[in-house]
Amino acid sequence: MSAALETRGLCKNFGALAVANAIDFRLERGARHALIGPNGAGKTTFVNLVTGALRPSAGRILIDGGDVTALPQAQRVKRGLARTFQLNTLFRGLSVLENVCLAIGERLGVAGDMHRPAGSRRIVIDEAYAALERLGIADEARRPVRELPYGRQRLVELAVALGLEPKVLLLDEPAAGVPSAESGVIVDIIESLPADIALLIIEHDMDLVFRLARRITVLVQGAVLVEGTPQEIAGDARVREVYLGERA
Amino acid sequence: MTSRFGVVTLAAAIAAALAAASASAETIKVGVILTYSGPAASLGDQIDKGMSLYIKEHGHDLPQGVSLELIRRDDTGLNPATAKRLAQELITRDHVNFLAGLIWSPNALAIAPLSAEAKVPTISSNAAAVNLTRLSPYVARVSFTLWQECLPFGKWAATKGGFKKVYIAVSDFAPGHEAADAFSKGFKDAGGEIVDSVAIPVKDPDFVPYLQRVKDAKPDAVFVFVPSGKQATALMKAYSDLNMKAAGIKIIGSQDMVPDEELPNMGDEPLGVITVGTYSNAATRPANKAYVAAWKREYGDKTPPGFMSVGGWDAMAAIFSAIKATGGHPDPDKVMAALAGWKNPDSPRGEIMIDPETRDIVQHIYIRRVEKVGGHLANIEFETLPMTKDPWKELNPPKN
Amino acid sequence: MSAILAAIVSIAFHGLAYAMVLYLISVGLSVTMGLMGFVNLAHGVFAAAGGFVMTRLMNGYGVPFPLAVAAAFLAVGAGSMVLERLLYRRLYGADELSQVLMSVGLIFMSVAAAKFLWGPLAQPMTPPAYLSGQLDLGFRAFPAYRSFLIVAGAVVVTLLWLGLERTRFGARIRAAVDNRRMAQSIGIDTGRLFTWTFALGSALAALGGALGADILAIDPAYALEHLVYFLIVVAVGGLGSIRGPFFAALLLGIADTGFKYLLPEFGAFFIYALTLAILLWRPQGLFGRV
Amino acid sequence: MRADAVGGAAPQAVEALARAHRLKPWELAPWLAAIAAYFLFPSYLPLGAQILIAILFTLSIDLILGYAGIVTLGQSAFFGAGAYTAGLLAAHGWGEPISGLAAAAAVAGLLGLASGAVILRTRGLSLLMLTLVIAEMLQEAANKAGDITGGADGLQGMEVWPLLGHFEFGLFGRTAYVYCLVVLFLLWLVARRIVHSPFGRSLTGIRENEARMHAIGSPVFRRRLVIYAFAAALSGIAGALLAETTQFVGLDSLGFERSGSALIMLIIGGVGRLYGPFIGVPLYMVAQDRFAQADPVYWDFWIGLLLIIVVVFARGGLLGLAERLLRRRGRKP
Repeated sequence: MSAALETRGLCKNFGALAVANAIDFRLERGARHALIGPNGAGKTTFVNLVTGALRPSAGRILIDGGDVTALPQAQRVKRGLARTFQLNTLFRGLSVLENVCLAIGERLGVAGDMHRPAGSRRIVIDEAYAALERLGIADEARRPVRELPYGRQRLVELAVALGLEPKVLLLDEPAAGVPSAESGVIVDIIESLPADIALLIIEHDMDLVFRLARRITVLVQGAVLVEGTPQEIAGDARVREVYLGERA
Repeated sequence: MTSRFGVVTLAAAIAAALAAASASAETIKVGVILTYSGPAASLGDQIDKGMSLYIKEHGHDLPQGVSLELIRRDDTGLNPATAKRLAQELITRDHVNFLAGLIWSPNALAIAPLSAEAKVPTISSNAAAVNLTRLSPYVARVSFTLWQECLPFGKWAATKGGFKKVYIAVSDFAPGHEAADAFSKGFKDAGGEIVDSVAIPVKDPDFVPYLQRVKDAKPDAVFVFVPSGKQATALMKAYSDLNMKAAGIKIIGSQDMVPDEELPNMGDEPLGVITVGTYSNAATRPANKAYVAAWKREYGDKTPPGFMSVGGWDAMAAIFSAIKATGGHPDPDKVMAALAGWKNPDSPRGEIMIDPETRDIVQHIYIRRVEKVGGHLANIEFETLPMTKDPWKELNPPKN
Repeated sequence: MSAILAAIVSIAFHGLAYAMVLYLISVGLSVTMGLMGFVNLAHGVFAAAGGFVMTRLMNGYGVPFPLAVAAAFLAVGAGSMVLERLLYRRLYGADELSQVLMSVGLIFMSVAAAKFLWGPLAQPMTPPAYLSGQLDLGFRAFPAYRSFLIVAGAVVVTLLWLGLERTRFGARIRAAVDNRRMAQSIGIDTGRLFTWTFALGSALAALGGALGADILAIDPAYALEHLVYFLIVVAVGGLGSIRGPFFAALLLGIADTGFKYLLPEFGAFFIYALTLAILLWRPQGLFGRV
Repeated sequence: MRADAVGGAAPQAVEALARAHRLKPWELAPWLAAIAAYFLFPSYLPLGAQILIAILFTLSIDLILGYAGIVTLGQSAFFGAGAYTAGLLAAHGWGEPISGLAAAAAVAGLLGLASGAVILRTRGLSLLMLTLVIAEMLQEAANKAGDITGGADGLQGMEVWPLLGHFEFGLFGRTAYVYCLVVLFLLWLVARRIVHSPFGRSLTGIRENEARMHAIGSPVFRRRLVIYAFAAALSGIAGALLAETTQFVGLDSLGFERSGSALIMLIIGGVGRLYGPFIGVPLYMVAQDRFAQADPVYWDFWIGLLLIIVVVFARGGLLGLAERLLRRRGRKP
C-alpha cells in the first residue's frame, strides 16, 4: 500500500550549499511522525519542498502514491496536503472566522466564484464557526487576528489548516512561541485529531515529540541520520552525539 | 462618511458662489490658458509677462468704461484633456469673450472645436500646429508656423547660406516633424542634399548618441529643431563635447534652439549658430527698443524677453484692437471680421498682419546669427524675408 | 574602420560619464529603500538641491567650482538630516503607500519652492575654465568636463566601497542591511545609523546632482522628471545593494547611449525593454538578495 | 465585545459575516451627492465628469492594489488603450458611444491579460517598475505610430454620435456628466459584487498573506491575473469615457502622471476600501482646481502640503481616519 507521503532522493542546493541531500522519507497513513534535528538541519526546507514552496533540485515527491513533484502548491493541497507555519502566517487584518472561511472556501471549490456574495454561502461560515468552537476560540470569531495574543493565533493557525480536511498535515513547530502553560491546549488538540490524518510534526521540544510521535526521523545537515521509534531514537548513540548532546 | 462628502461639495459650492459674484457686466474677459507649473512653466511665464506688459502700457487705450479681466488657468503642460476642460469652463462658467495663450499645439487642437461651437474668438500666442486655424473659424494666430520659418530657411540655406549637405535632427514629436518636412522641402527644392535624418525622443536628457551619428555622416551642417529650454542647452553641450565645430559641422535651426531668454544660460557654446526666427530682443527697431526697455523697467534684468513673450504681447494687441473696433461690445463675428487683415506695424518683431484668408499671421522672417554684443550673446538679424505667409496652406489647399 | 572605432570609443566614453552621474544619485536611494525600507520617491529632490546650491554659489557669488560642490554636498547632507528627523522618521515602518504619499508631497512642495526661489528656467552650469573644452590625450581628444566626471565618479565609488568595507560605520550599515533585528540586538543604535546613512545618501545625491548638472540640467521639476531613471537603476541593481546600482548604472548608461546611437528610431524603447528583460530574468535585480 | 461573545456570539459572528455584502443606506450617499451636484453646480459639470472618470480609473487601481496587493504605476497603459480604441473607432466612422466602451473594455482587458501573464510573477519594486515600463513603452509606441494615433498632436477628427441616438455631448457637459455617472454606477455595482464574492475575499487573503493563500490551495497567480485583467478593462472604459466626452485622445492618456496622481488620490481616500476613490478623487481634484485658480503658479506647493498633512494626521487615508475615530467613539462608553 502506498504511503500518505513519500519522498525519493529529494535534493535541494542553494549554490554550492546542499540543504537537502537525497532524502528518502515515508509517512504512512494515519502516522504520528516527528521530524527532529538541530538548528539548520533543513527541516523547514524539507517542509517547503514537500508543499511546493520550493522546487527541488532533484528527486521525487509522492502524495498517496501520485507523483506531485511538478505540481504547484495549490494542486498539492487539493491532493490532501496541508501545513501550519513555524511563525504564524495568517490573514492578520481579517477576522478569525474569515481566516477559516477562506480555507474552507478553497476546499469546497467555491473561492473562485465572482458572482454570488460570499456571505450567502452559509454552509462555509457555519462550518468555520463549528471548527472554531471545537478549538475553543469561537468567542474570538469576530476579532481581527492581529488583535489576538500569540498563543491564540497559534490555534487559528491550526484551524485554518484543519479547514482543508487534510489527509497529510505538516505541523511546523506547532507550539513554538506559546507559553508552556498554554501549549497543553495545543497538544490536546493534536492528540485528538482524527486517526486517519497522517501527521508530520517538526519540533524542537523533545517532551512534545516523545508525547506525540510514534516514529521519529532525525535530520542532520540536510540528510536523514536515522529513523525509528522513540525508544530507538532515545537510545541511539549518534543521535545523542549530534542532537541531544548539543542540547546538553 | 456622508458628512465628509458633504463638506467637500459644500466647499465647492461656496467657491462657485464667490466666483460668480466677482463677475460684472462691463468687463471684457479673456481666458488665458498657459502652462504655469511643471517643467515648462518658464514658457507660460514669458507669455504671461508679455500680455501683462501690454495691458500695463496700453490699458488706457480701451474705450471709455470698458475694463479687461484676465482669467488665468494652468494647463500644467502638454495635457489636452485638462486644457479642453479649462476652456470649457472658461466659456460656460466664466463667459469669457476671448481665449488666449495656448502654448502646446495638442492643447490648442483640442480647444479649437470648442471655440467654433461656442463662437469664442481664440488667439494662439504660441501653438504652431500648422492646421490649427483650419479647425475653427474663430481661431487666429499671432505666433508663427514652422512651415513659415523653415521652408524659406531651407531655401536660404541651399542658396545664400552655401550649405550642400545637411543632416536633420529634430525632436520626435509633431513640431519636430513639421520643421523637418518644411526645411527638407525648401532645401531640396533649392538643390541641397539631405544626408539623413534622426528623430530624438522628447524626454531624452543626453544628445550625444544622436549627434555622434551626425558627426559620422560628415555633413556641412545639422539642421535642428528641439523645444527651447534645457533641451536646447543640452544639445549645444553635446555639440561642443563632440567637438563638432572642429569637424567643420555647423549647427542651424529654428529660433527655439537659442531663445533670447535662454541665451544667458548657455555659455559661449552657441556662438556662430545660425537660426531662423520671428523675433530677437537684440533687434534695433524702435518698437523693439521700447519693448525691451519697458520689459526691463517692469521685470528687471533677470529674464530677458524672448519670442514667446512677443506672442503674448501681440495677442493682447490684437484683442485690444478688436475691442476698439467693436466699440467695447466684442460680438464674436465682428471680432473675427476686425481681426481679418488686422495690421500692426509696431510689433516688437516688425510689421505683422493677420491673413484674412487663413487667419494666420503674416510677418517678417529673420535669419540670425548668435554673436557677442557687449559681453552678452545675442541673436543678430542679418537677413530679412519680408512679409512671409504660411506656405503650407498654399501647398495644401482646403479639401472642400 | 577607424571612424567606427572612434565612434565606439566616443559612445562608451559618454555613456560612462552619464552612468557615473546616475550612480552617484541612485546609490543613496538604493540604500534608503533597502536598509530602511523607505520608499523615498523624493530622493531626486536632494540631487536637485545639490545642483541649485552649487549653481547659485558659482553664478551668484563667484565661488570656485570645487568649493561650491563641497558646499552642496555638506549643505544638502545637513538639510536632509533635519528633514529625516522632522518628517521621514515618523514614517519608518509605516506602510509603503504612506511613504509614497509623503515623498510625493515633498516633491510637489520642493518643485514649487524651487520655482519661487530660482524661477522656472534651468540653471546655467558653466564648468570652470580648466575643465572646459577638450582634453587631448595624444591619440585623441576627449571633452574635459566629462573626463573629469568619470574620474570623479570613479574616485567617489572607490571611497564609498573602501568606507563600507573598512570602517566601523560601513560595517554597521552592512550589518543593518543584512539583518536589522540582529544589528539592533548586538547594540547598534539603528536610529542614529539611519540618520547618518540617510544624510550620506542624500549628500551623495547632491554631489551627483551638482557634478551632473552639465548633463541633467537643474530646474525645478528635476526631481519628478528623472525619477523614473533613478528607480530603474535601483530596481535593476537590486535593493539595498551598494554595488548593484553601480553596475546597473553602467549597463544602462552605456547600453542606452549605444543603442540610441545604433538604432535612434527605437532609442527610447531600448532602456525600457532592457529593464523589462532584466527584471523578468532577475526580479530581485542584478545584485539583490533572493 | 467579549461579554456578548459568550452567549449569543454564535449567531452574531456568523450573521455578521453572512450579511456583510448587503447594501447599507449610507452607501447611497455618494450617489445622492453626485445627483445633487448635477442640479446645484451646472457650470461645474465638465469638472464633474472628469472627476467621475477619475473615480472609475482610481477604483480600478483600488481593486488590484487595495484588494489583491498589486502595486502599479502603469495603469494608464490600459486607460490609454481604452481611450485610443474608442477614439480610433469614432475617428473612423463608428461613433456609437456605448459599443465604444465595450470595445475599449475588451482591448484593455486583453492587454491586461497578456501583460499580467508576464509580469505578475514578480513582486514589490520589480512589479512596480515593470508596470511603469510597459506603460512607457506603450506611450512611446503611440508616439511612433503617429500616422494612426496623431502622435503628440493627439487624435484628430473624432465624431462621437449622440448617446442612445438622442443626447448630444454638448458644450455644457450635461450629457457627459449623466453618461459618466450612470456608467460609473453600473460598474461600481459590478466591482462591489466582486469584492464581496468569495473571489473578492480570496483577493483580500492574497493581499493579507500570500504565502498562506498558497498553503490553503488557492491558485494565487490565476486569481491575481483575473482581477488584473478585470481592472484593466475598467481602466479602459474610463479612458474611453474621457475620449468620448472630450472628443479627444492625446498621448497624455498613456502617461505616468495619470497613474501617479490616481494612486495619490486613492491613498488620500483610503486604499482597500470600495469608497476610497469616492472620497480621495473629488477632494484632490476640487482642491487642485481651487488651488490652481487661486495660485496658478505655485499651487503644487499647497497640494504637496495637503498630501503631507494627510500622511501625518490621517494614515490609511481619510476613510482610515474616519474608521479610527468611529471605533474610538464606540469604545468610550
